Amino acid sequence: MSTVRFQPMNLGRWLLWSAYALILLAAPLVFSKGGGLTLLSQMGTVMIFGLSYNMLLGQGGMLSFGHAVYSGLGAFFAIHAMNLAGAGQAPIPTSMIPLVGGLAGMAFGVLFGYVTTRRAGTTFAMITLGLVELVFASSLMFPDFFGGEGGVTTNRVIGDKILGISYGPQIQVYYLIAFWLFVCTVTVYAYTHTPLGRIINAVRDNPERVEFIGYDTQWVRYLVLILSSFFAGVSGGLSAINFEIVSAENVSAIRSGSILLFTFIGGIGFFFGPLLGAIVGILFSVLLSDYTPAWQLYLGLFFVLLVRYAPGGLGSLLMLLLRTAKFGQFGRVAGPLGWVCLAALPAVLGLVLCVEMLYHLTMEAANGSVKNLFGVAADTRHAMPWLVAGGLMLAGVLGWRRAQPAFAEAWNDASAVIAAKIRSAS
Amino acid sequence: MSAMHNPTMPAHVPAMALELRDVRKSFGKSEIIRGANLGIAKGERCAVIGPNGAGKSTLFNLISGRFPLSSGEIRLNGGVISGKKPYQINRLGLSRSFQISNLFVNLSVYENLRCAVLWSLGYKYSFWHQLGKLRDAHERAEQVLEQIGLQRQRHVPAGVLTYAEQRALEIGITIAGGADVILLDEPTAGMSRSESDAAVELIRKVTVGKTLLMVEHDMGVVFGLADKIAVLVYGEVIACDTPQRIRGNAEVQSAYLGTEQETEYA
Amino acid sequence: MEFTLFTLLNGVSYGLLLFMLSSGLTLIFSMMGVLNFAHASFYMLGAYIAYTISSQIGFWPALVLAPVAVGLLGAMVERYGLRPLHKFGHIPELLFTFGLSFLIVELVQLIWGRAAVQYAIPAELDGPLFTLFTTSFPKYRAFMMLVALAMLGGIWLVLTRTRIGLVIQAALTHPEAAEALGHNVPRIFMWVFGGGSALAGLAGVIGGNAFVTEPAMAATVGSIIFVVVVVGGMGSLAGAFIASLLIGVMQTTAVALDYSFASLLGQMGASVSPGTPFYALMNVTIAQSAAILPYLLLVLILIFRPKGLLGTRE
Amino acid sequence: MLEIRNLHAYYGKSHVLHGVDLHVKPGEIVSLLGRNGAGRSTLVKAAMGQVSATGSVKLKNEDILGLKAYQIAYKGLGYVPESRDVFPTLTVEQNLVLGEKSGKRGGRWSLEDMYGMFPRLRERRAVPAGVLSGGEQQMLTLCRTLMGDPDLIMIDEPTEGLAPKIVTLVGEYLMALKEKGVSVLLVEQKLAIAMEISQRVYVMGHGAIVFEGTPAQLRADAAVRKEWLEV
Amino acid sequence: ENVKIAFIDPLSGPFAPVGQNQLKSFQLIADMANKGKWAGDNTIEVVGFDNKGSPQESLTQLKAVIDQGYRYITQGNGSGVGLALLDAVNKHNERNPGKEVVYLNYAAVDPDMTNSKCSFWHFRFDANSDMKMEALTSYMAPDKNIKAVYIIGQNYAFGHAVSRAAKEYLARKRPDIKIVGDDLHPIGQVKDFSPYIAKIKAAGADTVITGNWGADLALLIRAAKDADLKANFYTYYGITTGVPTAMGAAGAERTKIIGNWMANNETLNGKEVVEAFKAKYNDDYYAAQTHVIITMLSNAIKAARTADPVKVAFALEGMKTQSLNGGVMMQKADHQLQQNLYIGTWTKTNGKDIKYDQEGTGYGWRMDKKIDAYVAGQPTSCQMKRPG
Ligand SMILES: Nc1ncnc2c1ncn2[C@@H]1O[C@H](COP(=O)(O)OP(=O)(O)OP(=O)(O)O)[C@@H](O)[C@H]1O
Ligand SMILES: Nc1ncnc2c1ncn2[C@@H]1O[C@H](COP(=O)(O)OP(=O)(O)OP(=O)(O)O)[C@@H](O)[C@H]1O
Ligand SMILES: [Mg+2]
Ligand SMILES: [Mg+2]
Repeated sequence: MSTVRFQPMNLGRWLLWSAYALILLAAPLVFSKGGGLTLLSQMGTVMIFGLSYNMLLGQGGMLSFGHAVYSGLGAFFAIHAMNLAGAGQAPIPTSMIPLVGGLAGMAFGVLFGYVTTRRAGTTFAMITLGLVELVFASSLMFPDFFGGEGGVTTNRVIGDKILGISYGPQIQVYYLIAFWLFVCTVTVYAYTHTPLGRIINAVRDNPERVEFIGYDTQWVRYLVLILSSFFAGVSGGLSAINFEIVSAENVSAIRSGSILLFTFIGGIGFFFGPLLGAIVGILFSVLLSDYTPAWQLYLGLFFVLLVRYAPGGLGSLLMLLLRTAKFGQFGRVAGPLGWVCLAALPAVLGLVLCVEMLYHLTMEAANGSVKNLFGVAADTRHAMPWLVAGGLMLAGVLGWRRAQPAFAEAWNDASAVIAAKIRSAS
Repeated sequence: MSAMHNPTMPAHVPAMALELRDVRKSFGKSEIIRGANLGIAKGERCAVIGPNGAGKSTLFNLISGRFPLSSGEIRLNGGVISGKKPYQINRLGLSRSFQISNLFVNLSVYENLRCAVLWSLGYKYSFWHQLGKLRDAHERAEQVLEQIGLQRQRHVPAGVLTYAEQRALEIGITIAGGADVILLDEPTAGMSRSESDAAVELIRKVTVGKTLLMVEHDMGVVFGLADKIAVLVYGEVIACDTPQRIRGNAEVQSAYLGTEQETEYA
Repeated sequence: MEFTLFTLLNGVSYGLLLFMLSSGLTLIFSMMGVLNFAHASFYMLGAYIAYTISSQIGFWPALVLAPVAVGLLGAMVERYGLRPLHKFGHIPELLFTFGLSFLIVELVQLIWGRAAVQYAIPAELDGPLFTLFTTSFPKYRAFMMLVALAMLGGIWLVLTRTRIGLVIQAALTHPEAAEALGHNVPRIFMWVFGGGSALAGLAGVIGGNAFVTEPAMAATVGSIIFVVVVVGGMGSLAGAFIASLLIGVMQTTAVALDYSFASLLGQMGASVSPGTPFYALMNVTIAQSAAILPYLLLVLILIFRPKGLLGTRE
Repeated sequence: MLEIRNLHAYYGKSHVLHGVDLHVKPGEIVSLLGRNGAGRSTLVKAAMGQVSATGSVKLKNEDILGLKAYQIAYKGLGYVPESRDVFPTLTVEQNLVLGEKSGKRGGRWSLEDMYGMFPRLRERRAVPAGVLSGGEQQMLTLCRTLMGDPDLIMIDEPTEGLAPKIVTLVGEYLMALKEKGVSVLLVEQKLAIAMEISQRVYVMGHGAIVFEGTPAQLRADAAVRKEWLEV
Repeated sequence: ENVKIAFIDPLSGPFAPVGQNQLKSFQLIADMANKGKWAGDNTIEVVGFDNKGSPQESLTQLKAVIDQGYRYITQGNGSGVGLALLDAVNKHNERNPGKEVVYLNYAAVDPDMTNSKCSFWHFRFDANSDMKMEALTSYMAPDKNIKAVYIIGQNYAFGHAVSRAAKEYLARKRPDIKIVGDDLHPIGQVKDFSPYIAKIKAAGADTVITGNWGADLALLIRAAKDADLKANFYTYYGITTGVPTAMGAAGAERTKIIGNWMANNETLNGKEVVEAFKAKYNDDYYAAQTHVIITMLSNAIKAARTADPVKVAFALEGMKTQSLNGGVMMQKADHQLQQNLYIGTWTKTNGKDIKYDQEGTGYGWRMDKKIDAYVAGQPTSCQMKRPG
């Protein structure tokens, strides 16, 4: 992200973008059944939100606990706009509603940002925390606009169909979101390669020096926040269309927290990190919660382990692999890596079994002690299933013990070779 | 101090690049700069020497707007800059380096330099230009890169450069913006003889036609570069003169050089 | 008279409770610079563990054992969780504790169930301490205030009688240099974190039965304690203390004030009807906005005095 | 006093020291010379346990390689890093106080001695060390280590950024240390004082010792100087 | 045929205990229904879906369950969620004719849902807050000791509704009673209620009416005990999971409740359910609406001879049946169930008329009065659009 050669135009990039567009187009065809569409739509909105958030955190080093303020307020304005349009008082087509959200978000960026961006670092983080709590509390105090705890609802089907599109069916909404997602991704990416986008990196690394190359760091932060709050607003507008409801939780610290979480899972050091993060995050918080009551435990575990062992997020892992591949070292690590994963598998499985049975024992014991796990009925009162689970974990750990050193070895060699290649290259 | 050592009164001399008039700075109770007067003509290379804690870096910080003055006045090319913010001063054509390297550690060497040229090329806070398409920025960065001899490290993050390389980049960033008044704070600190000689060459090369003000303890460098030396002791400029005269100056000897120095620089 | 007196008394005691909650965080946050989002979770753990212990061998042992247990846990967390992350800067540390708070809530629910548990106030501390006019002041509140003050004294002694504070500050900027001078930095960090957690645990032991011991109890105190620490000022224990009292009194007195902007205008003769702009805004009484006052304070402080009340650094 | 045998040091994969042998006798000042990047700092860091190394490092005939830095410090080895690592948020005096080792009273030096050495520090005692001038920071780090009362002190480029006058001063103080029975391992850039104050000098090049002898011998040996010190 | 009902309520987070309890209640009754063939050969199954207490999450879940082919949903915790679901269900049914969904509301008590916002697709089986207040006030009216009433509630729609109704009805029935205070506090944020108690005391109230639930209610009552405030608390939700434990002895003889049923009713009607529930889940059954819902749904399915929601909905309109709290009737005009209401006081159990305690606290609800359905009846402003 930080180093780009002088390349007015670049074919590889074109290919990449078209591939991206294709994926967006094809996704609903692949994940058509069940709640697939609903999930995809949600991911789309969160992706935009994540991109906007990473403009602050990843690229600007501005840790915000209150970014939901901008997406949330954007969403509220969007939904009121929809209701006006529905009542025929404002001629705004649904497809343009995200713009309303974006502008609203931006407006609040201008307003709040002026205050918050006066400071950087921890102070900034704390101000945003205070701000989000303020906005959240007030949102419950003014039900006229925020609709109290029930929120504001709307009907996204405005007027009659325009060339067959009413935005009633989810699929149409998905494509609307996909469209905006694509546009936002392109623009945000473009932004990262503008003077402002680069200077904010400089501000992240060393604000003091930036002052001595002619830039007012406060302004840089302020402008970036305004831009990012625009995209946050867009995602808010889209979620308003998608859910047809906006409520206080849209401006809550929890929302802000979760986008921080997701973005970090994806990897704040990479442009595409937020996109990854959104996918994983939504899968965890929406999909998993349908299958198991322990989803929060899994999310917590996954997250803690990730932070602990890959602070660069999933993005960093991916990039490492890509790098090894790029330097033709993948063959060297592939085998050992495979073994490690193979070893990890039973361990994870065993863990999941244990957790599920524990939950069953403590929460649903009343409905009989039998728990159906992956199609197998296990009686949580008998030792057998526990032994199996324990055995699996043990096997996994032992396997890991065996496989890990080989992998470490291979990996180090590979990275050594790569390092050498780079040095000889420069 | 006596009148003969008094720095040339700026009023009489035309075309002053930088003028300090009775500049004072105190932190809390302690007054660090006690009415410093100094005038540097355009194109002049002036070195500031003085004991540790005399206030050299502080003086730089005052000139470059890092600290506000307590009193007095600083003029850049005739215009008053005291009270302005660092970035404003920089935009007026004054650029400085730091005693302890102060880089954008996660950005590549190339990006460090490109960032440094953006404002001076008028791109300001633009978020509509594509960096990749800014040929002038690219060329300027390349040029500096080549001047400081770091082409081979162009894609290396500044953080992992060796000490000497970092010092070079430090200078590169300082001059990249094309400012015509350059302040360097101990540019050769921590370098070996050989490296500092190289550094001197570099500095001479990149500051042709510019006004240079630098702090330096290494007399070799000082006498090698400067065509004028200002001696700062306890926040006062006790002398400002040509190298030969300064060398002869007893007051300077006692205050700064101490005795039997020459061995090493011979 | 009675009303104002008790409002004040309530304010102070609430403030002291806040201090009890946040003192541990002050230690960790403002000295180690780690925004420990799991602090509230440690508070909850303290409550639950105390509940279990006190149901077995009584409240007083729990008062000692629970904090110790939580402290040890905290130390473990620092040793195996945070220490390796230190080199990556604050954000990973923060997020680690963030994820940890998730985990702890879940574990608590696994072990103690989702509903509230019956963690009763010990008999000898139950009941009124004294009764002024017609209002009685409960013993337990007094006990809470006492413990809070004890905490203050304890921490103050540690920080002034030992060099721990200095070493930590030093290690924050140059850990290697600090070690080269013969300070076992990692161990100090571990115990400071453990100590902070133990304080949270103690707060839990006492807050748990004063209020409700339930899985949601962590979330409810979550952000207010940050407000206290930040308003008080980084690195300042006294600041945190003053801030807690300030917020406590401010909030309780605010509850007593049923004035709104509208009523104010009303007294000045201007009448406010639903027609007037910002009608809703004007009708919010101070009492209703009591809950947001701390955050308002936080934002204002950070804007106008980023150091915090008695802070030494930003 | 200090005895280093066949020391190999690594930064991750890059092998920086290739079997260095070096020793310092009690009450001796030994200088370690060499170009930038020769590996001198790495050597002292390795001895201090801050860089992973193999071989043997003995202090007072005790093996200290592999110990943690703070343990080594307690064994009486002092280290003044080349990057002036003052604790910026603490005052000058607090910095000095931190130098003392807890539970180890009655060392050779007191605060007063330090202020005596560099009066400048006394003047600045109450300001945060972060705002000190470059040179003042250099003085502070030196004094801070002395407060720990080491038996052998390793100093990495102490005269860096010091005014010539102070440089000569530092030279004298190092002699004074010697008088107090403290051995000194001095990593220097400036030949002049190194030659002047040390009994023996080592010259290092490419991570190995290329010369060992008295200053006189080094002066005599133009070849070594030419190859390993000058350009 | 197996009729599946999606139970969309909090199953994780702060409100999980309540949600869990009510889900279990549904499932227990469903079992009984299936064993007793209430719906003929059709069986009824209730499956829980976690909405984490949030309106938005609920809509996501709604989408999900519809995708999975559910045609009946039920929800009760929070009118906010209720209104959101109601709105979403209407939209869905309008956009997807032939795939209609019916919303069986068991506890969302915002009056609007059966007045201005009433819908053919929505049936409410709990008494709405106005009805409860009507009953409550008519119980308070004859009590001459009540002179000064203080209203305190959480600062959101329901809290506002309670306070509005209380003032209005008391003014109607007992103009002499003074409303000495009316407070709104943020939900779930107040740790220390003593300042509010001090206020109530200062106002000289002898009676407090509150719509608080959860910790907000428990803490309020504890603070009252601590400050030794001698006033009765008339609550809506003193019975919900968690409150009894938290309230404990502090609430004894001080806390009153208005509900549509209580275990210790005059005939201990429904004790078999209570005991079965205790036996199976070691928890207390109190959500009697679950019984009404399953009963009426079964009857409707039998009557309509199909599980098709539209037909069943028509069958439900105006249906009468017997439930735990006596005869009940689903009013055609607004789909608001008409039922008897009960008022009780938190008291030590005595094994006789106060047989069942809650959450093993040794305290239970003593029935003070049974109020007949008509007393609580409300006029409705509902204009319902019916399909076809
Ligand atoms: N922000 C500040 N607050 C208090 N004192 C300061 C501050 N900045 C500098 N000083 C003091 O001002 C004096 C001059 O500092 P300065 O860095 O200018 O010295 P210098 O001439 O650069 O010395 P050196 O050659 O060692 O770098 C020092 O004694 C320093 O302690
Ligand atoms: N942290 C590090 N990671 C990787 N390589 C390093 C690191 N520090 C130093 N090196 C390399 O190790 C070699 C020796 O470094 P060292 O600092 O010991 O040299 P030196 O003799 O002290 O020179 P200087 O005069 O710069 O202090 C150099 O090539 C340097 O680039
Ligand atoms: Mg300086
Ligand atoms: Mg070195």
